[in-house]
Amino acid sequence: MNFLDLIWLIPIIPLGGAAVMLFFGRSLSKAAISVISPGSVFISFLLSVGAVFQLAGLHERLHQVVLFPWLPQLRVDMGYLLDPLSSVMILVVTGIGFLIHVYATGYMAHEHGPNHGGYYRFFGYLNLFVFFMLTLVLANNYALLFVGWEGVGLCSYLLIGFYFHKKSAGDAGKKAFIVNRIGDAGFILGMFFLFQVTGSLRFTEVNEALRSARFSPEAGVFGILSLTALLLFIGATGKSAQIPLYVWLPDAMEGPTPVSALIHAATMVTAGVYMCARSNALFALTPETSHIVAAVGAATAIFAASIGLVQNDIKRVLAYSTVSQLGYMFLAVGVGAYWVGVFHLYTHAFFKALLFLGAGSVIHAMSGEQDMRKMGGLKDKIPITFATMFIASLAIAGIPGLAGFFSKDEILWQSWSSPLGGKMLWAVGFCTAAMTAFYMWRLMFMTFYGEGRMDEHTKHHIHESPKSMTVPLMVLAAGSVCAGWIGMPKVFGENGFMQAIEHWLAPVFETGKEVAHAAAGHGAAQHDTTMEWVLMGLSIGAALSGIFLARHIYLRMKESERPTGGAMHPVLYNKWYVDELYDFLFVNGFSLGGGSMMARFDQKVVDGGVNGTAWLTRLVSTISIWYDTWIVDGLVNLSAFTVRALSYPVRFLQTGFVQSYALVFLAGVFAIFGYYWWVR
Amino acid sequence: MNNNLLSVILFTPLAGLLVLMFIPSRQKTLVRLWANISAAAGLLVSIPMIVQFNRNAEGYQFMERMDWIPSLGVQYLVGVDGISALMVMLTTIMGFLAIFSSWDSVKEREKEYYAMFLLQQTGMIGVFISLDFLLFYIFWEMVLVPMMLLGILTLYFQHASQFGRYTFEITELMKLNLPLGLQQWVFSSFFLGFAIKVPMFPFHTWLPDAHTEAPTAGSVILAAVLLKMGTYGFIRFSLPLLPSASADKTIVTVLATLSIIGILYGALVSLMQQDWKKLVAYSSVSHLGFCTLGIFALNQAGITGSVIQQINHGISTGMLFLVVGVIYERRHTREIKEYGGLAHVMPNYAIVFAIAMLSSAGLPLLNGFVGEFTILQGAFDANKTWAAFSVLGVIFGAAYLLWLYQRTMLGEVTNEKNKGLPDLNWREWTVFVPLILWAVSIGVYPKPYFDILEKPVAQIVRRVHQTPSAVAAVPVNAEAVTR
Amino acid sequence: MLHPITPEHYLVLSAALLLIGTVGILMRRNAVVILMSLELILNAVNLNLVAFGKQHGNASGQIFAIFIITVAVAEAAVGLGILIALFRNKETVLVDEIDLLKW
Amino acid sequence: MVETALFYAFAVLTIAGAILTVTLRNAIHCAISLIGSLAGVAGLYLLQQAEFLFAVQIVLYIGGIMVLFLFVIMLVNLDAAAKERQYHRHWLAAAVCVAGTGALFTAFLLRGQTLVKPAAVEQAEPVAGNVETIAVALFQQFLVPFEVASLLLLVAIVGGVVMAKKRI
Amino acid sequence: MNLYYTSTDHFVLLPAILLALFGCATLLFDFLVFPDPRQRRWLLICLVLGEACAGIRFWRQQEFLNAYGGELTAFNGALTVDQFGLFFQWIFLATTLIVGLISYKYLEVREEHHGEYYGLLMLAQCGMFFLACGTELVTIFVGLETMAVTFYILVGFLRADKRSNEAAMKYLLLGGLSSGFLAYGFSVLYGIAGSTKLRVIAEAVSARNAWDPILLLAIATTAVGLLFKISAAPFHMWAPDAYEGAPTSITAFLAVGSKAASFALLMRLFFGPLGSARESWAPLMIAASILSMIIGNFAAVTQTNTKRLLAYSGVNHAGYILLGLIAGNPTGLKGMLVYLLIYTFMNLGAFLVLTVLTRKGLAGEDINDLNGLMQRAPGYAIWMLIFLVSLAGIPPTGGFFGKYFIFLALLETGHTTLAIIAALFVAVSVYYYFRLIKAIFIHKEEQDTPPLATSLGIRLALGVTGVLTLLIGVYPEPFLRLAQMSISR
Repeated sequence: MNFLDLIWLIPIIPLGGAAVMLFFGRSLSKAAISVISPGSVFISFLLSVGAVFQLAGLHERLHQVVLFPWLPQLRVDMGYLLDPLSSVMILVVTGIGFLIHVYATGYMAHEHGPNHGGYYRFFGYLNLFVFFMLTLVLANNYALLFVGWEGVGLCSYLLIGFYFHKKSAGDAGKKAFIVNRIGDAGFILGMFFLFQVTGSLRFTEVNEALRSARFSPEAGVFGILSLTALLLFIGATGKSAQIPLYVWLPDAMEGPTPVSALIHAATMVTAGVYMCARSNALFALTPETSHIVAAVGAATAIFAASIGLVQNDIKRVLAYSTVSQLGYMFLAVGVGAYWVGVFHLYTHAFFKALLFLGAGSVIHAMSGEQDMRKMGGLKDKIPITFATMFIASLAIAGIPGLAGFFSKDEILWQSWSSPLGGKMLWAVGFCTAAMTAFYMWRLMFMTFYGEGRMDEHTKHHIHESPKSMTVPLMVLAAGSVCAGWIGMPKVFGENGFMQAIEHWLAPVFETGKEVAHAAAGHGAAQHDTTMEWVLMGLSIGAALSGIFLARHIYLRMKESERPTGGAMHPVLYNKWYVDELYDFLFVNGFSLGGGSMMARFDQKVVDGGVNGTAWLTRLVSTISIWYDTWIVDGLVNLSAFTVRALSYPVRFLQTGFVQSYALVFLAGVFAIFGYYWWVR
Repeated sequence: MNNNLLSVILFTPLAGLLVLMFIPSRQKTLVRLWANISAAAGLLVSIPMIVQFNRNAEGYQFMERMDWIPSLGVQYLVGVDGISALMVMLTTIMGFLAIFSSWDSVKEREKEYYAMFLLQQTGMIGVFISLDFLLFYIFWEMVLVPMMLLGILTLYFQHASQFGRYTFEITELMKLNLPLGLQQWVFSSFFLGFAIKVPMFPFHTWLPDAHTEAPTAGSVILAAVLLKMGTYGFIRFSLPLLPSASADKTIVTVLATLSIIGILYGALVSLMQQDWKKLVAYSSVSHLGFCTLGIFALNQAGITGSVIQQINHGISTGMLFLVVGVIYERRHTREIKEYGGLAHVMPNYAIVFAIAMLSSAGLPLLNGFVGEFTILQGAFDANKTWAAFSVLGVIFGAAYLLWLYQRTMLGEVTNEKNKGLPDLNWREWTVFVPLILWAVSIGVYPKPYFDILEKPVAQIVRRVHQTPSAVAAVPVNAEAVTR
Repeated sequence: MLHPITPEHYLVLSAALLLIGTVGILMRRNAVVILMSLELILNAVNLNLVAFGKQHGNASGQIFAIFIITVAVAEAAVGLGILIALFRNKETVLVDEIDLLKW
Repeated sequence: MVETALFYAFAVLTIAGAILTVTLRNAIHCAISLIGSLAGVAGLYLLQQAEFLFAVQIVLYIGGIMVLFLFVIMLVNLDAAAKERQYHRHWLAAAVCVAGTGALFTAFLLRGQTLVKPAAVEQAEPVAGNVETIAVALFQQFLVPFEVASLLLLVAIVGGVVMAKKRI
Repeated sequence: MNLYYTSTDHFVLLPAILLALFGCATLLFDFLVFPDPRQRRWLLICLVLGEACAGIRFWRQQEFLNAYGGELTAFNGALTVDQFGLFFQWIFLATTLIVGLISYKYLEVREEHHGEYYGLLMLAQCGMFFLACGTELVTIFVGLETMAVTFYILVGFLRADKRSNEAAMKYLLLGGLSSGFLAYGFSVLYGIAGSTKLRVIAEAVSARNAWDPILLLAIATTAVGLLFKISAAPFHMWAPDAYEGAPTSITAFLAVGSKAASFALLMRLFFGPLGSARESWAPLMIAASILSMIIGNFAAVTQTNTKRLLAYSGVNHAGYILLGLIAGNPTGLKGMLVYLLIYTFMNLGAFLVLTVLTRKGLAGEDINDLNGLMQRAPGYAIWMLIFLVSLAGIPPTGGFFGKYFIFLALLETGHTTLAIIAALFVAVSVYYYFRLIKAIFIHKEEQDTPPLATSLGIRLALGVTGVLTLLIGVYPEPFLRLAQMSISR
């Protein structure tokens, strides 16, 4: 069986699953759904594994399958491409996707209402998501990538708004979609630029073109390539929740927890990273943009981490953590260490999915309660959840030996040592690492340790989750431990296994490397072994101190003794007031400036509840309405008025008195003679 | 059969109408049935055209020629190229679906309703296939701007003075070599007619009102086909007949700017609508802004995208109007705030609406994306600023539709009256399913559309970009002329 | 003062008569007087015709004048008939009190 | 000489009669003034050797039409009207307009010298045997209008009857 | 000079004789043979018979002209039958017939049904005959007055109705004034030529400078008289009042027959004898045309009385038709003929629907009376739609071709600005026609109203006018050929 030629089946099978779910799901039993939906993903997983193995056997690790031409104007096909980068992605998507599907069969089992509260719908969307995500990572060109890109956005919208009877869910979904759309606008323009510059949107051809001598690196100048890269990056910021378009992701936690795990932690939000890694040649050619990417990544990382420090909603903590970790990935991409970014993406998928699923299990046990202040002491009641989450928290905090350590440490090291990196970037990353450890363990301590702060009724109901939920947890825990072993630092020793991921991905970033070399004009980054050890030590120290600080504050101290964080606390708790800032800028500032009439419209707009990002929309639409009411309608009315006004003289003449008519008649005669007399 | 295929297509609805006249209006079922049969027949006879269409040939095909008003040099001259063939198909398909969807919704004066509908069907097909300018104008029935007539007559005279023969035949008129100033004036006279028809901003104000007055099927056909007459006019007449004026920098800038304003404006005003149908109507303004922008990108991508987008707009906006119609029939109100949480009550309806909405919002793998994206590409090639602004329209497009969806479909069922509404019935399904399939098929495999459009569009683009002195007659495919 | 009478004399006289008739039509409120003014106008035409006829030396002018008189008779008869009908309904012959139809 | 004097006499009669017609208050006085004016015109016909026309003017106009007018004046009670304002409100505008038109009119007439060739005045022979000439022309050259005129009069009769009779 | 009544004279005059005879016969039959009011339908039949006989004679003339070409001159040049004249005779014939058909029911409803009416209709047509075929001033003038006087009577035919009286009075006073001016113009023309024959006048005029003062005097007064008759601004003031006050059927006759006849005369004079002085009268016509379009359109916009609205629209149409005269080339002439032909049918049709709306105790003249016509009488509503669309000049109705030729002629002769103005005014006119359409199709009827006053004759007339309005739009070829033939001498 030639799996390589069947890679197009990998996305199609979940699509089939989705179609079955959405169109016939209502008549299927829960059991059938629980088999078909995860089963389709599992088949994809098997196909992926097979394909990846066969890929490994190829001399040139790249295989394309072109189904049919799609958009002839852009010379774009329905074509799939499997190379090391996409192979990592499909394994993550199908593998973790499958686990989350299994988990969801347990988690969603309690949905009530007609048709099991949309059980089938949920799995339909989930399968659809997998389809789009696989399309995204398997596409052989930007346009098809964009299909997946938009598609996952749609599924994200649908799944965030899954509990659509809740207004907040609907709002969050909409916000996510619209913010993503803003990024997409950048992406579309970026694609057009790319097409204009390279004459193609196929990855292979784009790389080919960029590698050719036609393009020189744009170091120190901000040229068309930089603009292209920047536009693509804007797309990525939307999808991957980077500053300034990150606002949707925390709100997206309105969706069911498996969704948060799959979409908003493991897969979709990393699409931006994937895309930037995919475009490594382009970014390598444009150091200016790379700086921006690194800066945005670092800023997002620390910014989100700082917010995460004080959140009380368990999922929100994880959400900000995700934003922060994504910032890490962009930091890696920005400093030119593309494989490290992908590596972190891959390890992060395990432990963050695990954390979310664990959190889901906790929420499940707590009968839906998400506020950590009402938890505590769950350690013994739900041991498996606790154990697995414990592992994941260690992993994300960067405790050596676990997956997170290797990838995060590599990022820190690269940001220190890469020609594109810098000490500042490292410092930011370092602080973030400490904060990460702190907030994660704050979460652990508040949730699992100490006394239970929940009410009696809830307490009574606390129970460990079913097998279908715990087994995926355990598998992911194993992953969180082991996943990083294929990407150990070189200082640990170099061999084929320990740096497997780097070698595996190397061909993909070959082009980027080449052009980067041409750009930098000198060799690779200096490899200071001592320094690496020192930095590693520092980061371990930071992680540990973060953990112990958390333990000190949240386990040892009584609630009243805890430091409040002073003036910073409200700032952080309110997320740096960004939402308020948007509100202030877009809503209040606007209405204050707008006068009373504007304010009336504004009222409508505010009621409408389009969130902050719709500022421009509101402004312009208000103007539009105003324009429509006063100018366009006005013109129409004016013309009607003119017509009427012009008819008044006629009315004035047509008085009904016959002699007036005769007078007009005579005036006409007079005019004729006058014309003959004077004009001629 | 082949020799007068187009006439058959043109007159099938008319024949249906004639028979319909003799059915007493009391026989309501018979009237409906016959109208459906006629529309279906109209659809069937148009299929051979698209099947036999030779997409590799240049020029017009299935041409028929007959003297009509010899003393004016007016002929009955019809023919199709790729663009018009697609438009004819759009007309017959949407016409049939619209008639079909009226089965339940039109309950009074059916006979008159169906009669008018069939008549209109003939008129619209006529617009798309006529190659004689006066014939075109006459089929243009509802155009209230005789300015156009002056433009046409100017061409007529110019032709006579240059070639010594009076004719309205387009291929003949294309041989004209007019000075720019004259072209500009004729262009403006056409512009008025076409722009009002499209409608382009700021001539759009009639559209929402028309839609709110019209019954569902009327809205569908208005959105799906009637509005296309304007854009079609630009492509078929303004561009090839007046190449220098069409390529004139000022004119192009003005039109593109109006289009972009239309895109953004339509979208933003949609955002604020309280009336479901009006919202969809304003969204049409936005979509058609894309279509005209594509045309005045004046390149292959732009014009191709524009034609495809015209079809897409027909499908997706048609669907949206049908969606409104479904609920209007049940509740008799279009106020958005009357609804909410319909997804609970009518889950299938919610899915259909979602697909319609996404197709309209330009989600990839659905039809809207292909057109919008190609237009954007064309606009980008022509002028990057245009592309940048029109991309904003994509964002807003998502915004108003999602918000509409949220306000009507999601949330709790707040209005008692909405509880217990029946979901889609089989007849409604029958209308929606082909449309959805069509939408998906264009989204996934649009190549046939690009193929069929390639030659005619290339011809137009070539003509527009040629220097005036090199403007030559576009040859009529000798084989395609059957008479 | 006693130079020979030329056709111009007649023409000017006719013009004067025409104008006086017009003045009557325009200014008098009494419909009967207006109808009389119409007679004046037609007489002006007749003066013209006869003068021209004399100048050209043929009878057409005079014949035309006879027909004009006929027309005047017919108009007067019908006009007075209408006047009577109107008077029966409205009890007035003042034309500026007749303004049901306007605008 | 006599002719000139007679012309002026008739002209004055005509104009004076006309002016009185449009100015006098009492409709009967107006009618009588009109008769005077028409008689003046008749005299002018006579001056130009249009004897037949003279007779027609006297018999038809003064004898026929004026009687009709007088009948109507008697029929419709004009006493009330005589007490009313006699001129329309816009009389000033009308006067200006008429005066303007009249001035231009006359100016055109006097400018149109080309019409009257001086020689023509002397050459103009008196139309010999006026009544015969008229008769021949009327029944030969102008036969059609003559017949049509009968239709016109028929219409007028019918019209007068239809309009004036209370019940048909 | 021919002293005898020749066979040519007879051949030419016979239709008019027949019309006059049947007219007189109708007058006589009214009180001699059919005194009973219920027998009045025989009078209508009498009219139809008269028209049929006249029609046969016209057809003979037509055949003769088609066969031998040229023209038939009779009575020493007083009458000329040519294709141009015959074209109008057919229009008059159709108009009179249709007006007769639609009058019957209307007069019943208005309770003023008298036998004189039909006789007068035919006598009016007789007057029109001389207007279109007369080639001698006296004949023309007497014919014109016959028509005019008949119309004065017919306008006032609703004797018990104050508004009808008033309309007749106004029409008569103003008509008399305009006749006076026209007669004055004719007298000057006679003075110029020394003859009343148009052919002689043509020679005399062409011998003169176009700006000869005395010629200007003639042109100005003649033009004023004729512009009044075709109700062109600023001599249109009578039209709205007379149209409103007159019985609706007579309004139709006035709007179509009288206007067509006056245009026939206008074209005869201004393309004929006065053609050589084109440069001096063209500005007048341009001014009148533009003024007519302005006043006609803008005044129509605010009207609430349908008849008044159509009166102003008639002013507007007069302005359009005048444009053909201004263009002055064969296309323009042809355009005028085509326009008048189409105008006849579409306008008659529109008025016909209005007569149907007139019921006992309901004048049916307000725009609101059209409300809900679509529900009540879809047939009438759809035909009315066609007439209105045609009046607005939208294809595929006949009205389009009327405008088409006018525009064509203007562009041919380089009057581009005029063409643009005219085209813009079409847009305005659409506004008020669509007000009526809106009333018919969108507005709802307020309360129960009596059924429409229809009859077989009305339906027949509706069919004829409607089908012709459509036919001329869809297949204009034969009509265009007819018009083309009419202008080729």
